[in-house]
Amino acid sequence: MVTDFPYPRLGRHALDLMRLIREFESRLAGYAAAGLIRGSTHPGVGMEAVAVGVAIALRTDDTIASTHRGHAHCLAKGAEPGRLLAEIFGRSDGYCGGKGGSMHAGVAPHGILGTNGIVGASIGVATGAALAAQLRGQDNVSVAFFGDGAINQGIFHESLNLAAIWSLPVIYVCENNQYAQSAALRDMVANPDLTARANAYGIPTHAVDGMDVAAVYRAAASAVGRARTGQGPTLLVADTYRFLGHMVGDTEIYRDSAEVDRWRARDPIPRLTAELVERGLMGPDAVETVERAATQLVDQAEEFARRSAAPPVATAYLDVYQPDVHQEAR
Amino acid sequence: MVTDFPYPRLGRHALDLMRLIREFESRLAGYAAAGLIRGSTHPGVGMEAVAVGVAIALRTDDTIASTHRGHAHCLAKGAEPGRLLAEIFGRSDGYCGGKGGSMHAGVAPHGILGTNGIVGASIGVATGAALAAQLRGQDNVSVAFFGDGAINQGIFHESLNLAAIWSLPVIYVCENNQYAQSAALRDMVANPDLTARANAYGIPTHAVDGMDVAAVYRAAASAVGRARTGQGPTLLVADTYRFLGHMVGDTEIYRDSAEVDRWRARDPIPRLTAELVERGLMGPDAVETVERAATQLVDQAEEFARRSAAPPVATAYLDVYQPDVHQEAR
Amino acid sequence: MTEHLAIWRALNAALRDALAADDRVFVMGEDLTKWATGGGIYGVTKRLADEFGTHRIRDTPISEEAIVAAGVGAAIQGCRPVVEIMYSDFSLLAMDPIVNQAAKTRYMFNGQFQVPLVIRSNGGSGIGKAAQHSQSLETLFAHIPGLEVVLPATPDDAYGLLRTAIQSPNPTIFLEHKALYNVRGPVRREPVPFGKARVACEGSDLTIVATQLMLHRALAVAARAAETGVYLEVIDPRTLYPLDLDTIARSVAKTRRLLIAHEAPRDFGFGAEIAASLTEQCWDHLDAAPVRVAGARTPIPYAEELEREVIPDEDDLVRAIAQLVPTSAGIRTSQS
Amino acid sequence: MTEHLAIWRALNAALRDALAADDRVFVMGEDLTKWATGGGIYGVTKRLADEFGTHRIRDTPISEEAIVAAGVGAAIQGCRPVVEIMYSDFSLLAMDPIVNQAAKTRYMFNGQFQVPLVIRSNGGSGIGKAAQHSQSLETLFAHIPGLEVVLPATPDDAYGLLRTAIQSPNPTIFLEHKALYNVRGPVRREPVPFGKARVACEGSDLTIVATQLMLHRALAVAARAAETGVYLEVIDPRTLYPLDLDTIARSVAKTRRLLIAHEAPRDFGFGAEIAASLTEQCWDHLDAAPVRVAGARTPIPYAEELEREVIPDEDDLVRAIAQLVPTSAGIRTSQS
Ligand SMILES: Cc1ncc(C[n+]2csc(CCOP(=O)(O)OP(=O)(O)O)c2C)c(N)n1
Ligand SMILES: Cc1ncc(C[n+]2csc(CCOP(=O)(O)OP(=O)(O)O)c2C)c(N)n1
Ligand SMILES: [Mg+2]
Ligand SMILES: [Mg+2]
Repeated sequence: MVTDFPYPRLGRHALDLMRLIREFESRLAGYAAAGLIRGSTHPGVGMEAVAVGVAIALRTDDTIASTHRGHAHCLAKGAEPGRLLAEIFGRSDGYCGGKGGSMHAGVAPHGILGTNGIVGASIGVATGAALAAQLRGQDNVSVAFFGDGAINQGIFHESLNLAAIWSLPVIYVCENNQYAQSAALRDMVANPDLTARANAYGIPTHAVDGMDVAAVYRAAASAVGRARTGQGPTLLVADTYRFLGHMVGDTEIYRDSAEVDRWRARDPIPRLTAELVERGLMGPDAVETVERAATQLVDQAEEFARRSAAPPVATAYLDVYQPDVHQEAR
Repeated sequence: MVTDFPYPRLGRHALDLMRLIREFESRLAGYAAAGLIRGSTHPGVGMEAVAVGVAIALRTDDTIASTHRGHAHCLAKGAEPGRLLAEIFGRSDGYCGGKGGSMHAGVAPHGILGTNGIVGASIGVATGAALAAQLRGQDNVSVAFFGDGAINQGIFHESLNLAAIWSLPVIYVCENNQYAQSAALRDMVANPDLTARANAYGIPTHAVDGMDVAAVYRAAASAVGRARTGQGPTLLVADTYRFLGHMVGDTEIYRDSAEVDRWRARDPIPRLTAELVERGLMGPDAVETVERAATQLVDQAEEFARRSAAPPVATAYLDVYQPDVHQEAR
Repeated sequence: MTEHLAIWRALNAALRDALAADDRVFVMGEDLTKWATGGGIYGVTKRLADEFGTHRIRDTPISEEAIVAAGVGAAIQGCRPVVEIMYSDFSLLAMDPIVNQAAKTRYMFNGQFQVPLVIRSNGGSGIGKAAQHSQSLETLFAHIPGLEVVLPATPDDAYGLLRTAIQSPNPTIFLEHKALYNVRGPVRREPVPFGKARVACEGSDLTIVATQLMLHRALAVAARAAETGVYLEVIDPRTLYPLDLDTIARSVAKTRRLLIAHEAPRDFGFGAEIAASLTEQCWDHLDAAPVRVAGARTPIPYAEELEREVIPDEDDLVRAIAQLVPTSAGIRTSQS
Repeated sequence: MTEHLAIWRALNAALRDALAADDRVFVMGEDLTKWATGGGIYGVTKRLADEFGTHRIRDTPISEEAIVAAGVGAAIQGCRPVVEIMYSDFSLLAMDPIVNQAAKTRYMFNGQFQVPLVIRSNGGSGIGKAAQHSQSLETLFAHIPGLEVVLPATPDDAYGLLRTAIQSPNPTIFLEHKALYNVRGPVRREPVPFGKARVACEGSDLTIVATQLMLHRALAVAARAAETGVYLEVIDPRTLYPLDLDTIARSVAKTRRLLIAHEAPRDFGFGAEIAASLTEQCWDHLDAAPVRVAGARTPIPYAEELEREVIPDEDDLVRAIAQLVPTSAGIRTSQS
């Protein structure tokens, strides 16, 4: 177990990333209202510490497989806000040329194997990416992000077992935000201790405070260390919360605002800020600098995304197959 | 937990059933060689105590969902050997008119919801049968039989979680015969204690000696009692062994004969016999009576099955839908 | 007086009436009782839990395979489960219980068991849900012996076909269309039989067979065509299996031309079955080869411009009609 | 001298050659190394573990969904996985990774990732494996944009198409036929391109398009027909996607008649696509409607008499041919 968070080296970086994500995600409802976003959009406001705590423990060539609620993972792993937002807007400068959107955004050079519209699917894909690393003798590791809802999918079970018997370099990161859409975790499992599931497979596991980026980082770095040195998979269960609805438009009738407030009081951003200030790594005035930087980055991203052209319709027929000749074969 | 096996009431019955199953299953290779059986046939020789120990804890209106290795479950639950064998021979007097065969034999009046060709599928079907009992306010219980191979299927995971949160009256009986086809359990799981999987879902569980029909019965009766009184599901893991190959034709290159011999020394039939003799519930001479009765029953079954006619070809088109009018609609 | 309802509400009414009529009926699926709509992703189960309790309107974990498998087991044991799969794309996670269990149980066991299971879900594109929430998978199910496949396009059919599906002793795949939930129309509250196509618009110049979104587009085009003296007969098969080929054949005998429109990819799609069957049955009546207008061989892309491109629109229909009926050149395209 | 091999052995050779040629290739599936055949349920991986190690020939738990999903992830990350699914019926457990992930990954991410995954399995009936081990599911896959679908029928094609599948950058569903593994024939050890049909027998009176078991039956009938002066042209498309319609169209232009034979249920089966496409392309050349001879709309029953009944045999082909080619009345049936 990595014993402490390297505040001097990573603290400010983590804060900047969390603030960027917060700003980015907070604007999505407005963009949707303005007609800039179609379909479903799932913001991760409140959950920034999990994405960031894990991502900063990774190298660029380590991979992540993400979920429907994946913007934070992408940004933390190095995606440019502008190109990500352009994808969410369905524009030609989006990472996927507008074909994927929020639920299918991938960034190959940053090892972002994609957000995913199928709850649980990230778990299987990440397991396979870890298998590739093992087979090819590479020391990069693979991360699967998924929610507390996804743990009840068969793929969770099958994949963790596979990773266990093959000692695959994969870290399973369960973002337990207490709800799967409208379903409270307490109603959907009889044993709310999700780490018990890892024991079933003989996989090491840690429960971690998902509102504390330092705690997440420590657990992740330790799991990454194990994976990188051939010691196999780990399941991390990060307790967290989404401050907003499940998706843009959710009226949240399944939970009361007192509960939301209790969790908001544990907001990971002020917590890290206070820690950095206390440690003298940041002046109190820098708080505003951090916020301004985030605002500016997302302003720029928005401008970039808004200006980006609609994708040419001919691209709709490309990249179904490679080469695109099969289209002609028919 | 039921404290003891009711030897006087059930001992001889259990022995008769186990002997019947042993005789029935032992003949299948011969029938296959004689061209009487097509496709795959999976005998359960050695595993009789699990089928019988569970079945005698059940009522007729309790249901079982079984596997590819399911003849023993069917016979223990009350199927007539003749009609079951006729099904395995693909004859018109078979329980399914020859349409199902060994892997798809069901007997509605005895609550036998069918053997199944999909590893793991019994688990899901049995969970649904339990849900029906709960919804309809009936006190019958449902049993899923499945192997150590099936526990790595997603349906195991999803179903046990569902049964746990809904407190369904279902008993999950894992027949851990140490192998899934050629795959040794030790290679396919990192934690060989399969009961740990129940803890993940908050389901009570018992490991039981599957070569001891009394032990199986006690565990099953206790689980049935819980299920029948609304206390929810149980996972039983019965350690057992198949004395023969995975299916007729298996050359068993994946295990050595010393291992087989070690398990054969734990044969559940002599064990129960000795127990009954020791308790004065059976004379030593009755051993032969039991054997003869089994031989005779299977002789009769064979005669019945051999004499049964091939199914009329017109039946191939029936019972795809009810009424069969859809066939005409096209 | 006949009620006018949106499709989602007609479905809601059908569920309510079925739940009230038969206590073996129950509903299960994800987010049925506490979601923002008041009932399921598109509101179809709204308020049903208030009336029938969470015992019969059951919120499930995200476990599509187990939910459908539990539906199969419950159906075998005498219940009439209605399982909601949030998007039909997720039914791919439940193909074993659907195809290997539900569809085959009656047959394998020679009629000893029946599986009166309904799987309700939605397919179709058009609202930016992208590749994993927009597929039209009906052909997959129609190809499987043992399954019934229903594609309602109007409120009255939504109500009537759902009642029939719940009464059916066979497993039924009931695929709503996500872009049509708010289409309003009269609802008679009568069961609609399976295997009877509906002639949605009579005409003499061309037979168009179309389902769901394509039906509505075809009807719009037919209305404009009539202005120019071209009369299109538009037929909604309503159920892909059982499939009412006779009604289509009768129409083709009259019009001598056939066009099939669907949203699923054309390749190996259900339009091929209709074209092939009708060609066999109506060879001597056809003046031209049946034409299919259908989805491109692509996943559904996210961006609006791209999504529109890969799904047939009214102009695609007009062009195909022009190819089959030379006198139809005057039909206005949607832009004009 | 060209080798003569059984199909299973040709596949084994293709795997061996692919493993030797490219160290990104690996194989995984259930019972690949320790089963009685020496390699997989029908022996296809025999001895490969001795040569390439259990690192590259991997026995997996019974977890079809995770195995295929792991194949997808490994393919994205630069491996060339060949996943064996013991029977194609079990691929229904892996439809999410196949359809929602593998087939769509390249497209959704705009070409950033590719999924050079091969899923090998077997379909078909004929040996008493009953309803859950005998399905012919190729049409399901052919309907999904993004997938390639291969149906080898001869040892040479088995070898050559498998080499091509492993080299393909796209996800490929490679469906062997369980009743043909022991069919022997010459093997050139050359890749066979996708999308090129093979004219297995030239003729002038009727075009028969047939795959796998039906191909062999059609060839047997064609041989007998030739004795009576009726010449059947038999075409094996070999890949359903990409589908070589041109070769079929050229043949139909010559024969003016088309029969399609497959083992999968006729309803909504791939024969409908071939019939519909060819009718469109060859309307002016066809003297009769294309006819399909295919499986009944039933699950596959266990008993021999029943299983034979629901799958087309040579006599069914002879009868259909007689319908299309009146001069063919003299072809012997298999009994005569
Ligand atoms: C297979 C599948 N089932 C259902 C859905 C619909 N759905 C999308 S997100 C979601 C809730 C997921 O909950 P969780 O895994 O806890 O992630 P969270 O949204 O809380 O981040 C559901 C039910 C889906 N996308 N895929
Ligand atoms: C979904 C599925 N995958 C694979 C198979 C092939 N298969 C049949 S039995 C078997 C082994 C099952 O092992 P286990 O569950 O332990 O039962 P046992 O045979 O030991 O009784 C396998 C792999 C199958 N029938 N279904
Ligand atoms: Mg959650
Ligand atoms: Mg076993």
